[in-house]
Amino acid sequence: MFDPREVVSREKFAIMKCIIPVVSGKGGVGKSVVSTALSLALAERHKTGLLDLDFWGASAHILLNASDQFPEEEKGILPEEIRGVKFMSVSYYTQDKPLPIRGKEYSDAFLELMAVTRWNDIECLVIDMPPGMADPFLDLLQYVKNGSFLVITTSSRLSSNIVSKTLKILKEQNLKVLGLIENMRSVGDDSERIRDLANSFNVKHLGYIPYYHNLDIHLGNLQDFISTDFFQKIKAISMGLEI
Amino acid sequence: MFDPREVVSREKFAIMKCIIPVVSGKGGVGKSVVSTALSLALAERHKTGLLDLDFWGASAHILLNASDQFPEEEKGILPEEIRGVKFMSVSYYTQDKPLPIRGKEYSDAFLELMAVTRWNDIECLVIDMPPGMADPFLDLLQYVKNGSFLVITTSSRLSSNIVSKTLKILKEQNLKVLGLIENMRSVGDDSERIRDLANSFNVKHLGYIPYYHNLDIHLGNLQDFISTDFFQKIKAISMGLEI
Amino acid sequence: MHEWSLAEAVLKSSIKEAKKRNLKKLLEVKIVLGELQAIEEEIVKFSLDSLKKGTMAEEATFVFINEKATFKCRNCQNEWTLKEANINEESIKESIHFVPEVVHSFIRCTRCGSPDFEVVEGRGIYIDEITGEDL
Amino acid sequence: MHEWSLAEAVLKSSIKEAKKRNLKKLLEVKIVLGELQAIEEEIVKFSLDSLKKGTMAEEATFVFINEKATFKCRNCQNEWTLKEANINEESIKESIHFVPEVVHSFIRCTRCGSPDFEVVEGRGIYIDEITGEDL
Ligand SMILES: Nc1ncnc2c1ncn2[C@@H]1O[C@H](COP(=O)(O)OP(=O)(O)O)[C@@H](O)[C@H]1O
Ligand SMILES: Nc1ncnc2c1ncn2[C@@H]1O[C@H](COP(=O)(O)OP(=O)(O)O)[C@@H](O)[C@H]1O
Ligand SMILES: [Mg+2]
Ligand SMILES: [Mg+2]
Ligand SMILES: [Mg+2]
Ligand SMILES: [Mg+2]
Ligand code: NI
Ligand code: NI
Ligand SMILES: [Zn+2]
Ligand SMILES: [Zn+2]
Repeated sequence: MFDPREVVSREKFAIMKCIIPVVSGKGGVGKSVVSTALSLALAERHKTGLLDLDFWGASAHILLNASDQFPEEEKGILPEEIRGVKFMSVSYYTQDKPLPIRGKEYSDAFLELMAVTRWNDIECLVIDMPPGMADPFLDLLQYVKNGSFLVITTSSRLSSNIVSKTLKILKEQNLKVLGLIENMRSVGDDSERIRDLANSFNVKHLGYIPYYHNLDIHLGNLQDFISTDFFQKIKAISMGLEI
Repeated sequence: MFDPREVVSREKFAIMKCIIPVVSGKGGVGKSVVSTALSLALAERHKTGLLDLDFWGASAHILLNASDQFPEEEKGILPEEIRGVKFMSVSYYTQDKPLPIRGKEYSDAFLELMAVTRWNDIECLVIDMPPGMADPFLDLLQYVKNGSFLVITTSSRLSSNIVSKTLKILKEQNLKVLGLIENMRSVGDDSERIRDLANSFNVKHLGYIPYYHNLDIHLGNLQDFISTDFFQKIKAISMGLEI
Repeated sequence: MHEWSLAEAVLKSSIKEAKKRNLKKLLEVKIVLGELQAIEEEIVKFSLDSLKKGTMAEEATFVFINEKATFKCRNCQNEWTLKEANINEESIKESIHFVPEVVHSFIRCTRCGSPDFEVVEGRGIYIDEITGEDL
Repeated sequence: MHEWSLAEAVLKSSIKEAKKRNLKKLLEVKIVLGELQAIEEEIVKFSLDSLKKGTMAEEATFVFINEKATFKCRNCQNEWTLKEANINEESIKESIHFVPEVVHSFIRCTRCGSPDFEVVEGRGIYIDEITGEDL
């Protein structure tokens, strides 16, 4: 008795040249806005995919204004292409209803999506992760051995404390870390905390992004999102990523 | 073959007069700062406990400046008492290291903590929940039948979309909802979104809390935290709660 | 027609398992189809028969076993069947066909209304056993 | 001495189960103690003997079964024992004694280093069976 989806899922990830899981451990630090902006920025230069693995708090479909139709089927499922980004999310199938599922069920849904999605020739897959260090994070470590992790934090010690735990696991598991983005920085925030955190794990501090009071009103309309300073910041950071 | 911890855990919750799970679904909206402030405010009038059930992103121990010693043992475990709040968190036992555990393991740790913690005569238990709708949320629904839920959101549609899913489940399960707190509001945020959300689920909008640029620098020192406007806002809201 | 990708998964993983067992040829693959996912047996069969060409499964027969879906509530222990769940809307059936776990977005325990239930049997596709020749 | 609360849990749940089975008296409770949690059998026994007075378990004997702890890696399938895990520091043992799951904060798969492992057996305390009289 065995599960046919495991082998193909593992293989699909293994052959990808560039996988960027956007992680933190902490919630609400900007993983979804960063990963969505990053995939849009990368898509200007590479064939790019975006996979939303936050099944309980799916957000990227809102930012991308994704269709409410099922993605096309053709020997599998073809991700919807939005402004050059091939996008897959469980939100296509929940009809925007709550998805109260336990970790074991998450793992099953994750394998299912991976087994049937045809990413075809994408060069770079950005993965938007949920917070925490439960089944989604552990499944990622098990199925994606070749990720280049992008770690998001805010300047707050409530975030850095948790992010340091994520960095500890990534480093201990010898995974590649592209660096740390310090998001939602305010004037007056401790300017050393996150730099020290990055240094202590020997990862790059990739830059600060200010707290933009009006970012939220630009979300939901893609053209609007791309015209924000936030997007330009992420685009600039994306240029320097070692991918 | 059966688990001795289930019966006693269920019973411990069942006999409590007032249980306030602080939930959202969305991460980073302020569940931990709100629940910690709320427990401190309630402790001025009632015997209050605070239980941090975010095992992956434990935060309340930082806000409360909890001890790094094990809580006292006496026919069970006695929560540490901090400024009148009886506090329990898994952080006492992880030595601030990462806790990479799956949902099934979360449930086991949750039952273990509940079975051995002696809350004694507390009148009100505030529960700080992790984001998501996975094992922690489903365990809460299974073990706590008498909760009065406090729901936290920001003004952003990225938050309201997820919070509406949480409200949907709470309402559908006929659970008591104290109301919705709109946290981190900025000038310019859509002033109707959260009010409409509250109305559509027939729950109270309990108030706005502004985005305080300097809140984070006041965290970690309890006296400092209590002197913030943020704390005063939560205290004011706590006065009006129907508990 | 997303069944094709599941057929690919079945073939790849069966061949991998066969190699692990030092088999030289695959003769039979027993595939369980869970009622919840409602996979079209004919399409999987057709896909497998065309995918197997030129592989060690070229002569293999694919046997299908249908498994009824049952649910069990973690809140009240009630058990019920897919039929009793009474899912009628086509778009919901289609959603579950793609990702069976989204059933938690659409149905509740038939006794207590809890969303916290388990799919005990009949979730989706898996391989029950493979047989082959080792020479 | 947090064992007392676990003893309370054992007694309460055994009595509840006995009532469910319409027993009038509890005669024996078989308790499994998992090695990982390192619960003091003597303390649990002592607590149970003092807690049982005046309950339907007054005449019950408490039998203890010790279960060795074993781990299995979800990443590489490696299995190992608590002894092989080699946990020496007292404060770590103590932490695990209170919440066995925090073992994931302190040990890794002995082969591949993964934190993603299961405690297959010997986690903690549970009740194997109860026997009693129905009159
Ligand atoms: N630099 C920023 N300035 C202002 N708001 C931001 C910034 N980055 C993120 N946000 C807002 O913070 C909230 C959380 O972001 P989100 O991407 O959903 O985080 P996560 O995916 O980590 O939970 C959203 O409302 C988002 O619009
Ligand atoms: N009203 C507010 N103004 C400014 N910052 C806030 C406010 N409320 C919360 N924060 C900050 O937002 C971050 C997330 O809060 P936290 O309580 O950890 O959220 P959660 O528990 O929901 O993940 C923390 O850094 C916290 O200090
Ligand atoms: Mg997100
Ligand atoms: Mg804002
Ligand atoms: Mg929190
Ligand atoms: Mg700040
Ligand atoms: Ni199909
Ligand atoms: Ni003890
Ligand atoms: Zn039920
Ligand atoms: Zn291993």
